[in-house]
Amino acid sequence: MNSKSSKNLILIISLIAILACGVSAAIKMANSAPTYDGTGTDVVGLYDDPSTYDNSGADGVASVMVNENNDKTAADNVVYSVVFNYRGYDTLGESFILIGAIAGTMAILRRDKRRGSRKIVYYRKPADNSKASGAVGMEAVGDNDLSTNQYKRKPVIVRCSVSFLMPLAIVYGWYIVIHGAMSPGGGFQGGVLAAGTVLLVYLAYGLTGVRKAFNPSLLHVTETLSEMTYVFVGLLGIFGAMNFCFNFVLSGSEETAMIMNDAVGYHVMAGICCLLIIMLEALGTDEVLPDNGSDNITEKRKAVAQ
Amino acid sequence: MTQLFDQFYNFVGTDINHFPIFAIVTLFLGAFIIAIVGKLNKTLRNVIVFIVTIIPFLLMLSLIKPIMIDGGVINYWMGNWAPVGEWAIGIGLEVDALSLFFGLIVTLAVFIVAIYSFTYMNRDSSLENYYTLFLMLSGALLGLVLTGDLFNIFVMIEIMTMTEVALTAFRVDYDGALEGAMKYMVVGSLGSSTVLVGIAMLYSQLHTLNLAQIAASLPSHQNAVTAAAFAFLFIGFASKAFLFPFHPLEADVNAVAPASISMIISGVITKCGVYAIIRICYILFQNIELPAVSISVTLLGAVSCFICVTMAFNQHNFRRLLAYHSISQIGYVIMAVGLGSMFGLEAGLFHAVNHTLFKGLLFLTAGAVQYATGSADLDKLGGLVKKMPQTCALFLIGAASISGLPPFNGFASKWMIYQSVFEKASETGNFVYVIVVVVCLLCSVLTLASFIKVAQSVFFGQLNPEFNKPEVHEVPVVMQIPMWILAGLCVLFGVFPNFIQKYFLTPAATAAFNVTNYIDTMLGQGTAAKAGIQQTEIGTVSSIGCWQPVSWLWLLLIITCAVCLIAVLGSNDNKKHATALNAEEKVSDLVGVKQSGAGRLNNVAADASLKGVASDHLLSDQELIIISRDRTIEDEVLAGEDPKYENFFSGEKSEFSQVGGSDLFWGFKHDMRHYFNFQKDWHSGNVNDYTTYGVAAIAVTLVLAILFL
Amino acid sequence: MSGILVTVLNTLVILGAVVSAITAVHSERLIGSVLALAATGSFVGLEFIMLQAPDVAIAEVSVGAILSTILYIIALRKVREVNIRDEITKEDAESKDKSNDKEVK
Amino acid sequence: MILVNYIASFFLIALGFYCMAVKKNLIKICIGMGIADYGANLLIVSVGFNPGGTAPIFTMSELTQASFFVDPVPQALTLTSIVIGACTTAMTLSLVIRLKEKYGTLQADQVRRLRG
Repeated sequence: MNSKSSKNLILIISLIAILACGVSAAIKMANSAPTYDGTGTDVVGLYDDPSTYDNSGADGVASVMVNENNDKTAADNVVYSVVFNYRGYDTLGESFILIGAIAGTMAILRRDKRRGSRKIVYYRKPADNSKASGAVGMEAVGDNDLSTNQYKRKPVIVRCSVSFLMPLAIVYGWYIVIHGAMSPGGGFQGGVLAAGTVLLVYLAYGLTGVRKAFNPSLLHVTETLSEMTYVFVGLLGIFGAMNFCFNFVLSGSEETAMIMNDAVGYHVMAGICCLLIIMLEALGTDEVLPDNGSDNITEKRKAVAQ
Repeated sequence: MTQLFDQFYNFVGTDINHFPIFAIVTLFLGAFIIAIVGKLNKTLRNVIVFIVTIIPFLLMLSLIKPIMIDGGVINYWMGNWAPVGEWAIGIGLEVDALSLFFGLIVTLAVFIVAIYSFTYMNRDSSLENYYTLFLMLSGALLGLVLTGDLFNIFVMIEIMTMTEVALTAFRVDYDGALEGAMKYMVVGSLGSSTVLVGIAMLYSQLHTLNLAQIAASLPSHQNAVTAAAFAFLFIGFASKAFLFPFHPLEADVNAVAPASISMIISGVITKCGVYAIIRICYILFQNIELPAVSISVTLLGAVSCFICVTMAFNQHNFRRLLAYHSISQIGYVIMAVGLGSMFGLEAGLFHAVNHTLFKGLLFLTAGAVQYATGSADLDKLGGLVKKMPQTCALFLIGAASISGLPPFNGFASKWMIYQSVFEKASETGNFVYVIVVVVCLLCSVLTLASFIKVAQSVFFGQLNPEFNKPEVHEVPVVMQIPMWILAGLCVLFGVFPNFIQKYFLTPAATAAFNVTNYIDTMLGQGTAAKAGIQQTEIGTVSSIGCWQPVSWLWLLLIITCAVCLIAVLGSNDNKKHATALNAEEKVSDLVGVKQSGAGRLNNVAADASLKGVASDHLLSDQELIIISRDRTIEDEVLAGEDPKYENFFSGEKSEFSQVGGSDLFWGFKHDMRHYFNFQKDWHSGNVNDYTTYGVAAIAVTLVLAILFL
Repeated sequence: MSGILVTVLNTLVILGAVVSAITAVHSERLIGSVLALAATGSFVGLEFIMLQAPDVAIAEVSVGAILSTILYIIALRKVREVNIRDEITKEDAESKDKSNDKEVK
Repeated sequence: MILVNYIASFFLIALGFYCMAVKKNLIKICIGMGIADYGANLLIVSVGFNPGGTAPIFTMSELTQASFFVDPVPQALTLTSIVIGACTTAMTLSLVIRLKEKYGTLQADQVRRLRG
């Protein structure tokens, strides 16, 4: 038996074993008690009078968190307070991952100067930047007919609707960020939605528009600054003779978690904008497709798809 | 001096609890500051990196007294979310002696690498990204060893994986950098997914994420789900330590990453995997005492050790060779950790720190060689001792340490490992441990052999004319300082092992066994007793394991003197005799013209003596001509494309080894060619295959865990 | 009654996720795979709403179904462009590679 | 109801592993990583679910005396895991872009200059 078929055999046997073990564990897990059995908790009572809670019958960390939520934090959304209060340190780590991913993507996709200067040739140079051309529709990727894949001006209806939608997208994203404390949402989800503006600009005005509208290095710096704000808010707890990430402002609906939430919201928005711009720049650093290149594209695509 | 210390600790008071989080946050803040100002000024950037790497090291050093010597445990609840009742709702940092031991390793290595990077990386572009990623990697490593929360471990592992991939691919123009990064990304994400699944399964049974609380409630909740969770967590962390089925990755990653990052990967990241394995086996699940777990872990270590040391034998790239040796040494550590005895754990920890020192030293010398010559190919290098004498001396110290020669640290820890395996074998009477001892000794010999080969082909022998240029010279002093620090530590740790054992190893190993103390410090006194966890008997360490370095040193000196004396006195006769012997071999091998590669090097010397031997053997001149002709034919064969010499493999296809010539152990390898060809099939360099091995490892561990736990 | 309905709905959503995941693995064309992956993300997001996790559902849909799909599409576009350019200047690229080999540090 | 979720999530994880181990195309491998990630996320959220519970938000819906919450902790963990998944995807795709430039192919068995 050669090594290739034995490798396949090993793979199939292992996958079956993993599935079998997984299913047996799943049956066991489905029969065990839920991680948080909240049937005994009076949530209405907790909401009306936050200080009346009883932790003696707790059956998990979640039980304690729900009981203490209204008393010790200012948020109505328990997930929000878990993310920013009880486990704020994890959220910090999560943001570090985003910064790491951006720095890593920048490092991987960088073009050194000695490898030849970057040449960007546009098919048709825009006479006026406000009517910038050079847009490539996203849908062109899935489109078989590449004769449409010319750098031509986007229809006016797209540009108009994007100008209409863009403020809406930003406002909606920030609405979700700021209302995270009382409705589903929070820094991360809203930040991603607000970062969609880059794509809107790209759809309507192409890479030129994106370059005009956004400054990636500024975005990177400000996102790092917002992350430092998070860390400093955490460190303030230490200087208040308490521990890291301590919630030292707590009155009514105000708490440090709000600052952290906004910092994470801005951080995620700027970070994902930055990520998208880096990827789009990688797309645009090349020369425009030659016209005669469209013949062998279909073959090439067949080769790309396995 | 002690007064000064007392004053310091009095001044700090209970604020010492903040030190671990300060150490972690300093590194991360440094990364942010570099991201902002790194582009502006080179000097400013280096100063910031220096400051933010030395501060955590000093903080960790200052924690030695309260934790290592006084035996305390720092517990620190983020945001003052102290446990309510018995439920730990917040994230806690939990610094016991074991964590601090690994924290010291991490911070020391990071500090040394930071100094080394200042010069080593100065030819690259976009360095602010390099330092950002590097500092984030170090912060994640420190956070991983100091944390007390299972999910936080996962987050830190993910930061580690992400930054490590980016740093591996940092030199994008370098051949294979992207490929190594891609392989690590794929298989690393496999490991991360398994860790996540394990965490989810544990949470579904225990309803908590705090390590101490899991340790308290696990013994009463053992079932199939926790067994499966153990398997998932174990294999996830094993993939981070690059144990047996994951070992090709380390070679791929280390061969292409910048040498400074190679030191971090092989010296620290693997240690973090070992740390996590110790954590889950000794404290979380407390199942290392079970024979099934103990034997499996020990065997895993032995298998990693053996396979990697034989794989290293074939390598023709300096750094790939070092990478395989790295896993081989990690195999030793895991072997000792799997014994589950106090002495075994001490030995494993000692070897872990020694491995960081000597493997760091070797990687840095490899980086220095690459910095000076631009090549890491063992076949191209040679004779560099004339050009880089200091680097050669440093390399010899590292090689002596890793091969376990007496006055250096490798010998001390390997001795302890043998001793502990012997003890375990005599205690249990299990035959497996006897095999493990044999494998251990064999691997040690093979390690020595392959380092002799490296020394011969890099630093001694003929100087490649390509490198006989004035540009090839000793590396700058900034790169030498960190190497000398590491070399000094290698010698120090080897000469004073008893000191290290008393102040570092015994507290760390005791902490790993002292589960009740760990739980009680975090969750309040009496929690462990309520959960039904007994104080485990902490075995006393018998003194046979502690060797007497001074007497060994004397012995070594005497032997060295004797050898030198003999060499000086009988040098002429000796030399003639040796070459004569060599020639004699050749003549006797005349029938089946099979000449060892090593012998070919001596051809020039042998020619002179050949006539003499030939006359001894009463060979006519004609036959002598035949010999010479055969030799020339053979030389052509060696230089040409004889498939016989392509049995062995390493690195890229373009660098396929033409075995022969410079390889000292060609004959040995040729005899073992079936084994090596088998290994060649399985180490195919295809990422799909590596994923397959990972999946198979998960399946095997799962089945074993569900059957035996 | 509503319990059965919820169970059936839940099973349907789960089935949708599984089927689209299988499609993503086995699709012939990469763009089809990517879109099937987006569908998987949407189904998993829907399942999160069934599991009473609206926070996660927002994140999953915005990331799994939108952000990563866009990243994939950008990468696919880029990969195809490189493909064509490589063919034009293949010799050029080879010589570049060789020079890279030499300037190894 | 929960059993279906558990089995489906294990199936998704195994499917992702299968995709990573069998498919030669690097983008397919990346897709496999994404599928395994979805499986793990589904598993965590399902662990925290309690049949009949409502979302753990005090102001979201009309809460009555009889209503109770599902577990909020796994949901918070999943949020973190989703971010990590997105970052992994971005990194892998940028690697794929550069690999394609360098090696001129996306086949995993041709991208293997490092071996042995």
